[in-house]
Amino acid sequence: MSDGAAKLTREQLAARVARDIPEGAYVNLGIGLPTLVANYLPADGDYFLHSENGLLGMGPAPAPGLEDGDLINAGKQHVTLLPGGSYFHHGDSFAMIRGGHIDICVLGAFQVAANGDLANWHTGDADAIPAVGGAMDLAVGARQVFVMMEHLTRGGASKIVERCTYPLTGVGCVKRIYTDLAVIDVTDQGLRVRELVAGLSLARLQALTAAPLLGGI
Amino acid sequence: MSDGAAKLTREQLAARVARDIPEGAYVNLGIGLPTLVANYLPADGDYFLHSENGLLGMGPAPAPGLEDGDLINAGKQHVTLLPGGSYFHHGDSFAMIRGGHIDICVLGAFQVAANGDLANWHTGDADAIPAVGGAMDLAVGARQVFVMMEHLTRGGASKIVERCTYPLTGVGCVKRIYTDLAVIDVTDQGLRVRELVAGLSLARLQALTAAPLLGGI
Amino acid sequence: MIDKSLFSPAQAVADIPDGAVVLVGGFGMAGMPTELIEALIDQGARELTIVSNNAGNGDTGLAALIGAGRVRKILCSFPRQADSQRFDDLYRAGRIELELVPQGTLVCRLEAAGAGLGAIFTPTGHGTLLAEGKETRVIDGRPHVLEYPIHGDYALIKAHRGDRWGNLVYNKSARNFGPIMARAAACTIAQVSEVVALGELNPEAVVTPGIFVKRVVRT
Amino acid sequence: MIDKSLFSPAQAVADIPDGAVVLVGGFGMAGMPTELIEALIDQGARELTIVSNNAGNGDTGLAALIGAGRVRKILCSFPRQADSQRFDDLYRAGRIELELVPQGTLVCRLEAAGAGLGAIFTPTGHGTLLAEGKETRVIDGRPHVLEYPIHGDYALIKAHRGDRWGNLVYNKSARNFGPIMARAAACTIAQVSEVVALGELNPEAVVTPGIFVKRVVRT
Repeated sequence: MSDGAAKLTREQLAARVARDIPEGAYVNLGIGLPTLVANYLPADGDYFLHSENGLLGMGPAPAPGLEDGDLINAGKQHVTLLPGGSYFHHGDSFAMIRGGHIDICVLGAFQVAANGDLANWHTGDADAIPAVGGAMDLAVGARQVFVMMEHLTRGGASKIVERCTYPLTGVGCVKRIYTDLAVIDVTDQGLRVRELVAGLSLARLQALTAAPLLGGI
Repeated sequence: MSDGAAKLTREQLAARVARDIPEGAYVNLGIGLPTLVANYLPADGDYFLHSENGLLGMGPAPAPGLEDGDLINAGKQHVTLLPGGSYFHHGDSFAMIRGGHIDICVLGAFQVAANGDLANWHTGDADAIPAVGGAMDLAVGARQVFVMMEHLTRGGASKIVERCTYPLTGVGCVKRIYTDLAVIDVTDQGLRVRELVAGLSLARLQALTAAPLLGGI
Repeated sequence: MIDKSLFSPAQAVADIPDGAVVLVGGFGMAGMPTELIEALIDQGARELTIVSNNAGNGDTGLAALIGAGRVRKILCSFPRQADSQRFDDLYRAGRIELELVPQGTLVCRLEAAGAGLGAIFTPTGHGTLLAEGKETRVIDGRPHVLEYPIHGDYALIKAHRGDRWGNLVYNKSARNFGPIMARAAACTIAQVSEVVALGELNPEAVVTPGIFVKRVVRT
Repeated sequence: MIDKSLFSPAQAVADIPDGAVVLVGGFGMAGMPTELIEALIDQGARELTIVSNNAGNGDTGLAALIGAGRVRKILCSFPRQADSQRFDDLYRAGRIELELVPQGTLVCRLEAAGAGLGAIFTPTGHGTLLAEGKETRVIDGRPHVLEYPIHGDYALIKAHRGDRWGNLVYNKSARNFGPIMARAAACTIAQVSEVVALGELNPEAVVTPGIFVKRVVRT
C-alpha cells in the first residue's frame, strides 16, 4: 500500500528511534515494539534505561540459563542490571516518572491525534478487558513522549487521526511520532513531517494519513 | 506550693511515664524532658525509639570518645543505634509519624487545654523567633499523644487550662497528661485525674489547676 | 522480647476476616507472596477486596485466589495478560468487580495511605476515562485529578530476608510494591526466604523498617 | 561516557544565579553540605531563597551564608536554636523573611515536588497559626490543610559515597533530607566523602539513584 516505498522493518524503526536518544538520557521504553530500541543504542555510550517495576540501568537479556525470576522488566521479560544500576520500589519508580525525571519515553499507540492526544490502552471494545499499567503516568510525566508504531493498522486505516476515537491515555502529550513510513513532529501548528522513507512523497504519505500534514523537511 | 505533697522529680516523672509504655511500642520522645523517659524503659525489653531525623531503634548516648556527628537524635544529641535498628530519610520518617505508625509520642507542653488542645511551640511573644520542628506532625500523627510537663509554670500558673492562650500545636490531640503532681486523662467528659502524688488531695490539685478536674482514681 | 516471626503461613493469615481489604505485593510473579496466598485460600476468607498490580498470572498465587471465587473486587492497573485466564473468566461472567487504576496512581494512593495524607492532586489520567466523575483542578497551569488513599486491612508481601523486629530487605525487582504496601496496611505480613538474627541486616540498607511489619514467616 | 563527578565545589555551584531557590540538606550539622555552601558564598549569588530544616548553626555552612547576607527568604521548620545567632540577628532586624513550615509538611511538600503531584491534603497544622489562610477540607471525618509542592532550582546535599552516574549512599542520620531534596530540585549537587567506581555501590542499597543527581563532588 505504500507503493514501493521502503517501509521500515521493526528493527529499522527501532534503530531510527535510537538515533534520537542522546547519550546520558534517562529513557523508559514501553512494552512491545519500543523495547527493541534498546538493541540499537550505541554500546559504547551510557544510556539509562528505566523500567517502572523498579530498575534503573537495565541491561540486555541474560544469557540462557542465567534468567532470574526476580529480575524482569515491565513487560515481564528477563533482563539484567548494568554496573551502576539500582533497584527501588514502585513509589520511587513512579516519582521518577511523574516527577519529570525521565527524559524520554517511547510508547506504542493505537492512535495519535493531530494535537498530540494519545490512545494506547483500550480499544473501547465492550468485550475487551481494559489494562492501563503505567502508560498514563508516562504520558503525563516524561519530558518527551515519543510514539513508535506502524503507520497503518492491519486493516489499512491510519493510526494518525484528527481526533482519537479510542479512549485517551493522555491529552496532548505526544511530541514526536515514528512510523514505518515517516518521522512526524507534533507542533503547535499541527503535524510536521520531518522525514520520509525512501521512495515516499509527502503527497502519498498525506493520502495514507487521516490528519493534515505539514511539510518541513 | 504543693504543701508538702511529694512532687515528682524530673527523673521520677520520666520513670512514671515509662511505666505506661508497653513492650514492643513504637515511641517518639520529644526534645527536652521527654528524652529522659528512655532511661527508664526496662533494659530487658524491646522498645522501639523513633527519632524524626531518620532513626528507628535508637539506643543510649555513646561512651565518651565514641560520639559520631552523623548519629544524632532530634534534639541534636549524640546517640547510638541498637542491633535491629535502621536509618531512613525524612520522607520515610514522617510517613511513620503522619501515617499513624508511631504508637506513642511523649511531648513537652506550655499549655494543655481541657479538650486536649496542645500548645508547645510558641509563646506568642512578639519578639520570640518561632520554631515548630516536627511537633505538629507528632500531634496529629501519633496514635497516642502523652504530654509530660511540670504542673505549674515557674511563676506558679497552671499549665493545664480551659482553653490555650498560646498558639496551638494540635487540636484535641492530647490523650494523657503526666505532671509532677498527677496523671490526668483527657476524656470526652473532661479531665479525669488518674493518679495523685503522695500527700496531695484532689481538692488541692484542683486549686492549683485552671480547668475543672474529675475524680476517678 | 519482641519476635514477629511466626512458624507457618497458616498462622500468619489466620485472622483475615471475610470482606477484608488485602493488598497483595508483586509485579507479575516477581514479589508475589504465593505461599501466603495459598494459606489464605486454605483459610477460607471470602468476599475479599484485593489491591494488586495485576489480576493474577497462571494458576498459582493471586490467580488461584481469584479462581477459587474468594475475591469480590480487585483494584489493579494491568489485569489483562496472556496468562490471566482466571480473572478474565470471572470478569466476563460479571462475577468480579474491577476498579482499573493507573499504575502510578495506585502507587501514590498507597503512599498517601501509608503517609497519612487525606488526598492528593495528580496529573495522571486527567482527560481520560479513568478520571471520569473525579474532582479536577488546574494547579500552576496544569490539570490534576483528586485521588484518595487506599488503606489495606492487611498486606501480604514477599521479601528476601527479615528479622524478628520485622525489618525487611528485598531481592532485585521483586521489591516493587512491597515497601509501599507494607506501610499502607494495618497489618502487614511478609513471607521471606530467610529470617536472620537481629543486627545482621545492614541498618543503612534496610528497605522496610520493622515499624511497618507485624508478622514475618519463612517460606 | 557519562561522568557527573566534578573537581571542585566551586565548579559545581558556578552557575547558581541570584534569586535561585536552593534546597539545603542537613538536620543541624549532620548532612550539612558545608563545602558546597562555602563555595556558594565565594561565588557570590545573592537574594537566594533557602529551604532547609534549620536556619544555620554556629558560624559555618548555612549560618555563614545567612550571615553573609545572601539569603532573602528561608523556609524551615526549626530556625530557633541555641546556636542560630546569624539568623536570629537578621530576622530581628527584619532583613530576612521566614516561612515557618511544620517539619513533616516541609517533607511532604518536597516529596510532592519530586513526585510530580500538584498538591496534597495533610492533617498537619490544621487549626494552628501555620495553616491560617490556607484551604482546608474535611476528608473521612478529619480536617486537612491543602499544601503545595516546593520545587528547588538547585539542591545542595551531603552524601557518603557516590559514583560517576550520580548514585548516592549516605551515612547514618546524615541521610535526613538528602534523598527527598535530591528529587525536588532541577539541579542536584551532592558532595561526597568518596567517589567510587561504577558498580561498587550495592544496587540493593543505593539510596538516591543517579537519575536525581546532576553533579557529584568529593570534598
